[in-house]
Amino acid sequence: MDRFGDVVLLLVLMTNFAVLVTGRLSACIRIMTAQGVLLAMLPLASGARFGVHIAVLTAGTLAIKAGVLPRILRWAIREAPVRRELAPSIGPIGGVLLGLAAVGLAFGVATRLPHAAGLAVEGLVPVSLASLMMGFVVLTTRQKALSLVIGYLMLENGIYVFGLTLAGDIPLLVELGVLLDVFVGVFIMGLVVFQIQRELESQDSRRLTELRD
Amino acid sequence: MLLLAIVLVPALGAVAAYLDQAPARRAAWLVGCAALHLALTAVAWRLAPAAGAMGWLAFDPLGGLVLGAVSIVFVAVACYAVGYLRREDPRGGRAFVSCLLAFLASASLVALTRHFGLLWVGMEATTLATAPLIYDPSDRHSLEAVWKYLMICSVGIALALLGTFFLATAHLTAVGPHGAPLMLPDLLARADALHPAWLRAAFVFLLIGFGTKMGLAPMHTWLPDAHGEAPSPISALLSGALLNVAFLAVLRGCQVVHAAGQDGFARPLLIGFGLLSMLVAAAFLLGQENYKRMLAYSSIEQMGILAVGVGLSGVATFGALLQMVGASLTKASLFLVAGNVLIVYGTKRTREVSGLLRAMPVSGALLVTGLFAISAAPPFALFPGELALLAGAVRGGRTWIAVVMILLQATVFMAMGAAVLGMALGPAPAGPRPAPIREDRWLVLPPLGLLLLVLLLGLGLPPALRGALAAAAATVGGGAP
Amino acid sequence: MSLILAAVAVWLLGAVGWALARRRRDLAAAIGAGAAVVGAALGACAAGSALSGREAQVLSAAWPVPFAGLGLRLDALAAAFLLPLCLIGALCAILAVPTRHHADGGGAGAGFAAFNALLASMATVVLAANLVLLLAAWEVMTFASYALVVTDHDSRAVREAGYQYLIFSQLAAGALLLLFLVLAAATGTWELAAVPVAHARTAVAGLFVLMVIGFGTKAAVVPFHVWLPAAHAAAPAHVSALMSGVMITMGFYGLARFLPLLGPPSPGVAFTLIGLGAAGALGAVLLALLQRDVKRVLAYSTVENAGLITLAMGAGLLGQWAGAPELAVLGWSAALFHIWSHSLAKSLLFGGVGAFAHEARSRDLEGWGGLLARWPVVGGLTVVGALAIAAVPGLSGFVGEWLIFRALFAGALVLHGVARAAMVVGIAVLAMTAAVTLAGQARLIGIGLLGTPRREPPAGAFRPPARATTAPLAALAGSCLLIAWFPAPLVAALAGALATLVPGGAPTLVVDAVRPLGSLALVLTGVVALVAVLRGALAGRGVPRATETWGCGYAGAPGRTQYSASSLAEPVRQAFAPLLRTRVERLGPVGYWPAEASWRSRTLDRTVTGVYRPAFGGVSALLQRLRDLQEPRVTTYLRYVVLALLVVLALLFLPIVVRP
Amino acid sequence: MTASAIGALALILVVAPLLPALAGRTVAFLTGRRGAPLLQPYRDLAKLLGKGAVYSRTTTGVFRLAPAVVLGAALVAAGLLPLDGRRGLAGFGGDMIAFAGLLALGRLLLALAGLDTGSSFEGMGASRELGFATFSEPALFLVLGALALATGESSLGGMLGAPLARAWARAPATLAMVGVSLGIVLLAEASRGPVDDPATHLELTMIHEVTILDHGGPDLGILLYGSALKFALFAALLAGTFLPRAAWPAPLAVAALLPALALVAILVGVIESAMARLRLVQVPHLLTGAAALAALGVVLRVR
Repeated sequence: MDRFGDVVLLLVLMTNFAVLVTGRLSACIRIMTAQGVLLAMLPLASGARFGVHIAVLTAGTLAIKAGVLPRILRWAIREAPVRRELAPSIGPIGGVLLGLAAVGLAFGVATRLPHAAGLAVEGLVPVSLASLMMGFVVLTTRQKALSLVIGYLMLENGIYVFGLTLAGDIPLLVELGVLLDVFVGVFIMGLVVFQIQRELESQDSRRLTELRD
Repeated sequence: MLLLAIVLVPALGAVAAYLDQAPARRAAWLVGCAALHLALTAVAWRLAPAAGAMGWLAFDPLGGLVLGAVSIVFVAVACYAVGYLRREDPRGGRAFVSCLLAFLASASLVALTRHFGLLWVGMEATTLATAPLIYDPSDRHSLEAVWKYLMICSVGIALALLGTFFLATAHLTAVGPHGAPLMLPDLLARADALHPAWLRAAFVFLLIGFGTKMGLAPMHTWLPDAHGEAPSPISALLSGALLNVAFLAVLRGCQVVHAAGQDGFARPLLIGFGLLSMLVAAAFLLGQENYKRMLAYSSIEQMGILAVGVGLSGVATFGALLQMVGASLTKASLFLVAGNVLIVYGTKRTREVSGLLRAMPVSGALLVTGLFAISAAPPFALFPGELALLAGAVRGGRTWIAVVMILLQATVFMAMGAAVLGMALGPAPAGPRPAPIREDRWLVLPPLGLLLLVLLLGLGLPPALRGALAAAAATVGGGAP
Repeated sequence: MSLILAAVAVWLLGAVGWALARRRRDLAAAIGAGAAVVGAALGACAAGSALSGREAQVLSAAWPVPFAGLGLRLDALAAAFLLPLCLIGALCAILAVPTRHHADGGGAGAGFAAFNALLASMATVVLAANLVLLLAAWEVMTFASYALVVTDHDSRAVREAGYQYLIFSQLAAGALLLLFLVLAAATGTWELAAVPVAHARTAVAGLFVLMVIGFGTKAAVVPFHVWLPAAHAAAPAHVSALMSGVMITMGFYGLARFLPLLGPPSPGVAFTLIGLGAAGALGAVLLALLQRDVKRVLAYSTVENAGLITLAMGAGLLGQWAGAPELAVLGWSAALFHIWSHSLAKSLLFGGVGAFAHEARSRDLEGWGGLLARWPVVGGLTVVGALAIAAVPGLSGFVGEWLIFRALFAGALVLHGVARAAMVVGIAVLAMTAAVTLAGQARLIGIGLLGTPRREPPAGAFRPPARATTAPLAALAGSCLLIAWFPAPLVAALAGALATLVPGGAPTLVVDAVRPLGSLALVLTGVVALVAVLRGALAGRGVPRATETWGCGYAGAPGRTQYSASSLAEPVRQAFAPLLRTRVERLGPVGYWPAEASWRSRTLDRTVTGVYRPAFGGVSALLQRLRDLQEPRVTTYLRYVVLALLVVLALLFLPIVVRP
Repeated sequence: MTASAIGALALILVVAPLLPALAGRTVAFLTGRRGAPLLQPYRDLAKLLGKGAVYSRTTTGVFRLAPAVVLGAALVAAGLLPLDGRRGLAGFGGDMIAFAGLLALGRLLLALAGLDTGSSFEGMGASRELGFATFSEPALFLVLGALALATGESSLGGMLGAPLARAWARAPATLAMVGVSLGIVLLAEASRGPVDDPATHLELTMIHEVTILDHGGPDLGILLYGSALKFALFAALLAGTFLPRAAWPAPLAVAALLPALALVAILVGVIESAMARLRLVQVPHLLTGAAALAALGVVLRVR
């Protein structure tokens, strides 16, 4: 199973890079859908004993991360005419470079960290840290409201991946609670993004800078 | 069972209030659930029940303090909301009351749970429950506020989730799969065995994550916007209850770290963040032109004080907890009064408000009293709190911290005093209504009650509360005076 | 003890009782004033008994607040401050009744509520044996007095004065807080220790600085006095009378109570006090001479007297350090006596001048003149107060000043080297201060009350004064004379307090020393009366003719051509010009047919322009720089979060990560 | 309360009016005039006391009270001074402070009376009186301080009594400076030239004269006598400093007062005729000089 798991993790990284390079929002959403599917596969790959727990987790992940969230995002920007990221503070190249740096750092740190006994997939920790950092890259460099939501999703997914290392030890209830929170969170974010679009007739979050002292 | 009820009553109330068609009855639902919640909390205080609900919930002094403060503040806000709903149509429409109750439910969950995972779930839930209350689709400013609130807090909370996972890893890596990880008792029991590196990492992420929610600089940026833009009862709830809940989450982390004998690295972090927050708050309070943002920054300062107090340990922690209780009540009442001012004057600009004492005597008097209460002046509850806090600093041989804090607080008092007294004093504004206007009881009594409570606590600390404070302080390495 | 408790209780009741009669202002005022007077009477009895009592009356009860305890201690020293508090408090309460000054929502009662609260808190300050209680009472005192200062908060000037007062008080309270924290940490108890604990030299210095800031601000010790002139000018007359007469003595009580806790007196402490006192006295009295606002004149004179008291305390400490009992006893008794005499005289003066200002609807000395003729009784009493403040023989002020001089002379004789030189310098400065004080009071009375009016008072002003105005002033004036005629008994009464301050000192020495002053005052009064009678007999023959003042043949516009207050002060101002840096704007006269000429001079307090403005400005500029960093973008804010995370992680983990 | 003290007091009270006249006579002689007869002041006093009183309508009781206070204070001050070189009639420890205080009281009432008339002339005079006192007062006290240090005493009786003779042997320099400084203070306090000009007829240049411009009849008489007495007191102080007579037999000590006072008066006259009147702004400088001199005397005794 390890190989399978590693492949999936590799694909997850790839999707993250894809988000970093592409500027078109709809494309980003599609990529996140793919990432959702991959994440749903991970519990199976994580080598934890298959059971109700894993099954429910897989199903829930698939439903929410690959199903609902992308819909919400698409709905949020349905009125947005311009769907390109405008003037990110660093271009795609810079994004990729930062991403690479993130990956390097993540693996560097992860290999030095002491690990729980019998961690199925070695890659889980570094990949999670990497996608966490890449999520931050998106969050701190993109300007459009929806891009930030996507960045948040990447971050969240990274943490989710790390959560899988403990798949057996975290009660199902908590896992589901986490999923639910993410769902509601993104739902409200979607609402707000939609409203931002209405109000500003653009996704540019730089326009939301009126509250200051 | 009782504990479960404390969480479920508001939750079910939220559902019921949403389903109830008649808008008139929603207020009833709100006040009813709030009162019931307060009653249950009181019972819990008396019985101090052991673990309930499969050991996921439990009542300990630390949680009890926060729960009590939250419950009291919520009752006040609920009563205020009755008068408030008569004037303004609520944000979030029919969901308004439900969101309020949902917030109460999640806050109670955070206060009572013993599982870090549930703790996290509850924290995130508070964010999500309050966001719609700040959010007013028609108002661009509130849109911006809620946007920043959501993004920054969600990111912060996400970090906290990672921290939680780290904590579990610290447990598994060192102890192996014995006992449930993330259950507070098990963690405390095996604290000394926890893997130090993971534990530290966990604490850092918890601190930054929940610290974001708590409003520690430099993660505080969302707070003034949200508190400034939210309707006054919500601001009161945010800074009277929500911040303390977040603080509790941080304290839980401290609890584990302390049990693991790892205070050595945690304390300086807390002190650093605390002092930084105080400094930032002082800087932004000076010349602050919006009185709601002013109150928000003063909340940041309060949170900084609490962090420093916990970081100092010893008596200081006791003081910090006492200050937490006092500050939550005082700040809530101040925000409610600010709401009254906003209703009458229709502006948030400090400069455009004057003559409160003449125009609306009760609210004006409350505002001035609140100013003195929040700046830890005797005979209010924050005074002994601050005294204990500073005494801890001096006894610990860190007089410089006491000096810095006193100076910063003096600066804060200068700023807030200039603003508040400028609003309160002076001739009554020449308006259509003759001064003094009659003030709605529902809008005046709640803040009055809160301030009275602060005063009473300052005049005499009930032994029960004092014991609880001492016990709670002890769990994070504090001591009683 | 029960008496004083009853007094405090009555005051507290008075502080809340007015609420019963919110609607009926007169009843509210009656309740408030009545409570103040009754409480004062009880307190006076308690103080009187304690003044003579050898050992302290102690009461301590538990107070369920961390560190705090309801510890009260009434010893001779406390009584020495409690007695004037009660006397003047009662009289000021009566003074407050006729001047319907309380215009705001709460009505007259609200003012009396704060007034009673102020009395109660001041009494508690004097009595407190627990540091927390003391601090709490101190703060309440500040807030109550603040409320009284901003009584007329419709005026912007009043609001600003009040704010300034509040800020300085809070800074001082911060110093006190720190002082108490350190003391408590050193002694391990929050009870007010009677015995000093050994501190390191640096610690002593730090604690002393904290004391001077904390107590000195309230006592108006230069350079912490800047709040006082504005606040006293802003407050209603009876309030400034109470604040200036009694509240500043609380600061001196603090110093007297806490300085011994520093351990054996050190020369540094003594010389610092002497220096601050001398410099403050001279500087303040010069400023008093140059003020136009009558109440600011009095306020600066208060600062001057605070300086004298500080100087006396310093001399006493120097004596204790040098082992010169005579100097020690003289110095401390001078301080105590001057506190008493100044309290009485200054509240009398504030009451009288305040009444005049209220009638004239103006505090501008240049607009006054000839008011004595309108209100002979009040005017006469005011003149008595002015003479007492001017410290001329025959009135109370002189005894205090004489004691200070006496102490300095004694010090000059017994001390050696620098200390002796310091004493002589003190003598010279004190002499100059006395002369300027004389000029200042002559200016206040001569320009303000004598001569002819420069501006006509508003119609309907100066109706016959209420008895509630004249009676308290008369009582104060009488006490000024009484103290001057019989100083020995008062000094004897203060012996107990003196013994607590100067252990092993012989108060009888002072009692004997001041006895001749009493007879001097009596003889002087007699001789003057004799000459007056003689003169009356001579001038009485035939009816005295009344004419114009001889004006060199020019008798037009007598009011406008009088000597003005500024011109009266001009010689002194010119002599001290480099010190005062007065801004003078003069216009004309030019040409053969000068159109118009004007001359305006303004002297600012150097401590404000030179110290406080720059300091506060600098701090706020610094914080402004921090504010400018704000860039309200969500991405920027998120960067802050990441930054914090990375910094902390780096701090914690770099050593761990690189470890294999 | 000795006979000699009473005698000396009586003597000085009697001869006080002579001193201004003597000084004036000296000036006249040195400027080649004959001048007024020595007894003229007594005639003037008699005349003034006989006159009726005239009062300005603006004046109040203060104006009428002032002469009594001025003279009364001067009389009591005279009682404190050890005129017979032994001890004052009512001397006590620290009486020198009272002495200064009494003179200050006189000054204050004089100024108030001047301001009471509401005339700018009197205001001017009062302003100058008060202003110059700001500098003469410290000088006087430094003189007293130097005397105290030189003699080790803190009462006039001691400073000018027996210890003074010993002090002259021990600290002549200090006492000499004290004497000179005291002389300058005398010129200012007794309002003589070069500080004031008693003979002028131009109000703008006067100090003491203009302050009492509006007084007439008995009031003026009393004030004139009071100022003469003040002059005499300072003269006695000066004489006492240079001429410690404690050791002399009492009658001689009292009798010696007369020539001593006369000498001082003549000296004052000489100075007045020798020196031009100072510009008013320069008076403080002169007095500061006096203070500095006395301070120097003190410094010599600091050890």
